[in-house]
Amino acid sequence: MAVMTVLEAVRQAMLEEMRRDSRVFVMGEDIGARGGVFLATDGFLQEFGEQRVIDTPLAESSIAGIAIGAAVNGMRPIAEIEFADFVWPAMNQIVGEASRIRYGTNGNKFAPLVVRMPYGGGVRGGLYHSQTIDVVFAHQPGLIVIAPCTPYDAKGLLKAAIRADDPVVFLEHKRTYRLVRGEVPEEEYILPIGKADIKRAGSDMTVVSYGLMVHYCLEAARKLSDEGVEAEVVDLRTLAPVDRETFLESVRRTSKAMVVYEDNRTYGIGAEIAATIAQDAFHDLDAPVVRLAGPDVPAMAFAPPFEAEFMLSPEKIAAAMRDLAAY
Amino acid sequence: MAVMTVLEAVRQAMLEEMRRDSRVFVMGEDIGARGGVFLATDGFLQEFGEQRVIDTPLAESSIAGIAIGAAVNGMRPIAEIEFADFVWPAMNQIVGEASRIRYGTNGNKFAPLVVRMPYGGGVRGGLYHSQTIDVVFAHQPGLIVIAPCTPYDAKGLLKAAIRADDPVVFLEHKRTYRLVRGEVPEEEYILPIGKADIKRAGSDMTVVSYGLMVHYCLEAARKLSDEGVEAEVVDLRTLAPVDRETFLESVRRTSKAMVVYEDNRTYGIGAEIAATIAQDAFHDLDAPVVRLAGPDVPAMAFAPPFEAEFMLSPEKIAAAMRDLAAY
Amino acid sequence: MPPDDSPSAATATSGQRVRSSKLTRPDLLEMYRVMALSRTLDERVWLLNRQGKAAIVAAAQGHEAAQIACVFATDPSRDHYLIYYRELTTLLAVGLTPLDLLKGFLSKEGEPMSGGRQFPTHGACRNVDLFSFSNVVGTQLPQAAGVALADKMRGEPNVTVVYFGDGAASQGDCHEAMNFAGIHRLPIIFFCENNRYAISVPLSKQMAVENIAARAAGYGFPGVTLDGTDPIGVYEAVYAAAERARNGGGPTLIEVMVERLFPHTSDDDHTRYRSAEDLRQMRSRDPLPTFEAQLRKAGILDDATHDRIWSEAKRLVNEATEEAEAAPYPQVDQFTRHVFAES
Amino acid sequence: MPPDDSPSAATATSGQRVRSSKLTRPDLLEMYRVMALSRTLDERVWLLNRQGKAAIVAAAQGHEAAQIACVFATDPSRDHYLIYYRELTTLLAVGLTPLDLLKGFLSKEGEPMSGGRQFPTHGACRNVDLFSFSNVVGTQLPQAAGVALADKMRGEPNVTVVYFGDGAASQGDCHEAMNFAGIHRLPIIFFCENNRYAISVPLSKQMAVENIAARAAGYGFPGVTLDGTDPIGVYEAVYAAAERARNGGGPTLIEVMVERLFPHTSDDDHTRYRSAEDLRQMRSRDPLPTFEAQLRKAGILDDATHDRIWSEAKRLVNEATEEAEAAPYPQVDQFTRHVFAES
Ligand SMILES: Cc1ncc(C[n+]2csc(CCOP(=O)(O)OP(=O)(O)O)c2C)c(N)n1
Ligand SMILES: Cc1ncc(C[n+]2csc(CCOP(=O)(O)OP(=O)(O)O)c2C)c(N)n1
Ligand SMILES: [Mg+2]
Ligand SMILES: [Mg+2]
Repeated sequence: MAVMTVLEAVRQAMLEEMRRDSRVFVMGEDIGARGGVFLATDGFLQEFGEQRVIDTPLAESSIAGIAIGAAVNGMRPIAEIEFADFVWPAMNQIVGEASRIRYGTNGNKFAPLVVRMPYGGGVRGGLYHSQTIDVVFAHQPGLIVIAPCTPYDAKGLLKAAIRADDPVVFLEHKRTYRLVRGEVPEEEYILPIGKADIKRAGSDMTVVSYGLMVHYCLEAARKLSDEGVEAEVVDLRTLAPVDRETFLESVRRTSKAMVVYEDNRTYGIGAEIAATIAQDAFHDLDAPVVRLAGPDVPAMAFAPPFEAEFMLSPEKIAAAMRDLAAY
Repeated sequence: MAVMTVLEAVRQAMLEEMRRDSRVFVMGEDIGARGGVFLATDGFLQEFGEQRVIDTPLAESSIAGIAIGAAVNGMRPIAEIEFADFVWPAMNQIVGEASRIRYGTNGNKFAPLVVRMPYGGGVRGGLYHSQTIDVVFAHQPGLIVIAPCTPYDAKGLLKAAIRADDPVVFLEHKRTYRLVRGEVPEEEYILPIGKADIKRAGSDMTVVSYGLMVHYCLEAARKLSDEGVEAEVVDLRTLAPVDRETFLESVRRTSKAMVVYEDNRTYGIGAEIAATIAQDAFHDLDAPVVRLAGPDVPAMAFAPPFEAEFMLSPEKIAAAMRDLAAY
Repeated sequence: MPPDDSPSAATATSGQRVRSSKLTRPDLLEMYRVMALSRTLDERVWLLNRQGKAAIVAAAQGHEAAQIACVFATDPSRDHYLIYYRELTTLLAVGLTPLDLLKGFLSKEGEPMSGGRQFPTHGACRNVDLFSFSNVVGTQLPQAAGVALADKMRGEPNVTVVYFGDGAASQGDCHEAMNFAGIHRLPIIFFCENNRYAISVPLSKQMAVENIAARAAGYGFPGVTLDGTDPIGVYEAVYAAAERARNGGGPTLIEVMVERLFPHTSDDDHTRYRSAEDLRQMRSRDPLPTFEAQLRKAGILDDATHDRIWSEAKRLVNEATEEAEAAPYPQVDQFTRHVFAES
Repeated sequence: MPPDDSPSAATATSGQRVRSSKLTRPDLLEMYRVMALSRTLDERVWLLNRQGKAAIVAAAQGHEAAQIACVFATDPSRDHYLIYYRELTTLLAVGLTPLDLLKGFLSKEGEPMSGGRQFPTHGACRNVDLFSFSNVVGTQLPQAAGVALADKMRGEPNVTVVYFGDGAASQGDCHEAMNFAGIHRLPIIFFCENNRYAISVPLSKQMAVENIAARAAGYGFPGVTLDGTDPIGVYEAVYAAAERARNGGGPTLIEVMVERLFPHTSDDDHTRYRSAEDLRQMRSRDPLPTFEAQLRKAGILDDATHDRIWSEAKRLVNEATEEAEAAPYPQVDQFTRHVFAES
């Protein structure tokens, strides 16, 4: 096993797939000589050349649209959006088009593209380099939406995404890029899309999360464990199609549920999870499903106190867990 | 009281506001000589001239962006997106920009624009003229999102939207345009933004909905009434900021709740409503919150059997009400 | 008009071409036949709309000459067509039958492009690489650049033709697509059917310049404006552009000036926004009588052939109408299929 | 360079103008002073970044001459400026102080543009109509068209200047904004600071043409490419464009060729993608020494004045740094305010 960061896992997944399959190529802003602003494609230009490592103009709608066209015509494009905050101009192509190609052609055509994007806060990114943009993708049937949080998951799921015959939005939390390290097998592996993962077993409550927040939940769970409360932490990993069985099964065992997400609270990812639990595990619940999320302000602000106030933290999560345990 | 359609109410609201305030103007595709594809601005060009009735090029991102700029510079633009399905190219300007201008300038600037758009299915619109696009707006703090369902509400809320000092997305269900008629006072009135409305009182269950589905819920409620079940029907009217108090108060009385929405089910508007009820009225609930919504297919398909299968109907809603009543 | 039975093979440098740089007399007759079939079918679907049977129709009438020329100058057996929604002639030219299309207009079982899920003429063909995924104007342009890019990456000398209107040219996607195509010298033809209106919005409110072709200079490739009622002129320009594209010469913007002889769609009433004078002028630019006169003058078309072509078109459309009307709607259980890959 | 103490009032046809078509000697000295202040401040904030105090910096070094000229040729008391993120000189020129800006870089209480919510130099000014709402490149262009449209609707002869880079020119929003501005002959100046790079992407991968100004023809208004290290040339072009805009003549695209003397931002390392030769050439196009030499040659700047300007700049920046560093962060309770109108 090698120990590596999330960023390195992402890089290796692409590298391996590009070596394996000549249809796979990368495109996006600054991914060539620069190796990407986060260096996810560092060295790619040297290895694969300008044909398969395309520095695009600054035009996100076309990045997505061109990737769609190339995918429909037999290639396996991996398009990078430099920051998730800048994906909005491409929403029409991703949410409006890519998601409906298979359906709208009755299966005559399909678009196996991957759109990767770094997202999330806690990096002093201010309003436009901190956004969590996920529910808009996850709400659109026909799109697969993946948001891994460990190097192992990132590599195995990105490889699966590249091989998938459907459009995939692949969300990489910026803060995990260099912060989170973990073991990754030397040999090739692929993880299944659409399967949540129990990152920590526990019997007192179920905490459902994804992305950076999983790590915060795990940290909070360790604190609570010292206090005698064992929280089970479920990492959704795939946001759409979402794996309801795993977290429902967990809640049926623990009888208490909490959903933790970084994004603005209202109409966010956690609403669906909470509503599902409240509906399908209604009789198992000993307490209302708790939702912990970002506040309903337009985005994460830049000054350190603002950012700290917006972001959840292991402490805030631990406090909520304590309350739920005591309910 | 005059009896009129939703479409006529929308038209009159704009007409009155344009007569009242010279800062108000309309812009969009085909709104001039054509009077709009639905005729919402019929006669406006003749009355107000080309300066205040601007036929724009076919370019939605700029329609929204220009409206933002004009609003910031003292005007009150009403931008029409011809069909909600075509708003995706403008998402960056509406969701990414308009919503954050006040916040991102610490209140130094604000953007009082209204973006109107016809949405919704049941009109043989196929994949790209039937979409319900609302959660992406409603999830973004800083945007007001209104979705009226009667002529009275449409007029009073559109006038309020035009006068509001914040960006408003105003969603008009196409199927209600000519189908739904109702009384509208002769004298001027304004309705409060952010207030849900109990469209039918009842004690056996609370049904929360908005748009065309409110009418279907009312029809279903009438059927159920014949069977001795009285459903209370709450029309959200404003999707964001959403009025939680009204439906929570209702659920606390009725102890049973159902949320009905036309859009794809997963991660839709109803998830937030159901999650809120399940959390904040947990101890009042005698049954799990029921969600009735569109299926998770990429969009409403064109052939009549497909469309009928996608759309909810008074019959489908009545059946679900019956089950909930029997729970 | 130089009709010629002996194609000069010299310019057909790459791969299998259906036709040469000069149209033969049979080619010209075949073009006329498809145009007549398109016109006949178009009139029929408009009628079916008025009878309440076809929910929506966007007539291609007025665009036939340009559309047939563009397909004839390219190769449906290997080229790619990202079409617009006003492309009845294009669809017939690449090989769809009146029955295929009528099933689309009536959304009946067996409709080949989307299984009845989409508006008529939307979806994708199975045998020809022709598609139109969405109704969202402009999205096809970057997608076409991507299609062409894939061919270029694999070294396949195919051409991508992307169709759009004068209105579509205003979309940001149009700019982004042309810019990218210019940078990468993609094998693509931007085929703009300029009919001077986007629904009701006239050119003067769509752009401050006379011609969309003027934009090509800003993207580093040639742009031309042609009379779209002249199928031979359009054929030659598209043929040359396709050859250049196949040989690494990059994109061309071809703008054809055509008339939209009918309202935007069956939901529109163009008398609300077009003057009587404008409508009169428009009618004078119907490509069918013009081309017919040309063919007659050149001795290619006589009364007998003319009548045979039109009566055959009518027969085909009649039979197809009958069959399509009799066909059932698609099975409702089909509608949850093809959301994701079926494994 | 024709410095002149007596402005010709003839061309100032509309409203209150700060300056005339010809720059006076005091104007030129003042331009130099602001450029020196900008350079000094820029160096300071880069240092503060390296000290871990300023989270992010996008240096304006190399763009100073073009930026100062553009503000001097317009009227901050009434014109509108939709700026880009590399606009330190522009911000100083319209009246922000080094302290205002340093508070932005350190996100301290009292920061005037966004209250510390946004990246440095983003937000909006209170006294001047200058703003930069977002980091999403390109969005400012249609917004600027809207700002100009509002003035035009009210008949107010103000000019809107919208700033963007060579990278931003590729965005769909750029096309849509220029197209609309052309159609409506809006009083707007599209001010493109072309520094040949968008982060690491060079012009050759951004567009297939030499100059962005070439696009203006496709929108029906003039476009010019200027040497952006020459403040007098830029001044004259912007002045003329502004006059034309005020008098109903419509938009102008002014492209200034400048150098980005530093990496894209403090997070970037341009040696990864720029050759040694390219970096050497870039350094030779620093506008400060060039302008200084011009002023000295014209007898406008002598050693004493030069030293006074630079030591004064240093003093101002030192004082402001001290004050900004000492200032507290904004109060956390501020952060839920201004989501909606506060009634
Ligand atoms: C993005 C988008 N905006 C608006 C529409 C509605 N619409 C459909 S066709 C059309 C006009 C298109 O005009 P043009 O490109 O000139 O094509 P034509 O119909 O004249 O052939 C409009 C505005 C749409 N389909 N997509
Ligand atoms: C829509 C969008 N995409 C990507 C980015 C990331 N980004 C920030 S600046 C920049 C390059 C801009 O280049 P240019 O317009 O030439 O301006 P310059 O930095 O050279 O002054 C990029 C790609 C962004 N901010 N917004
Ligand atoms: Mg047209
Ligand atoms: Mg640049």
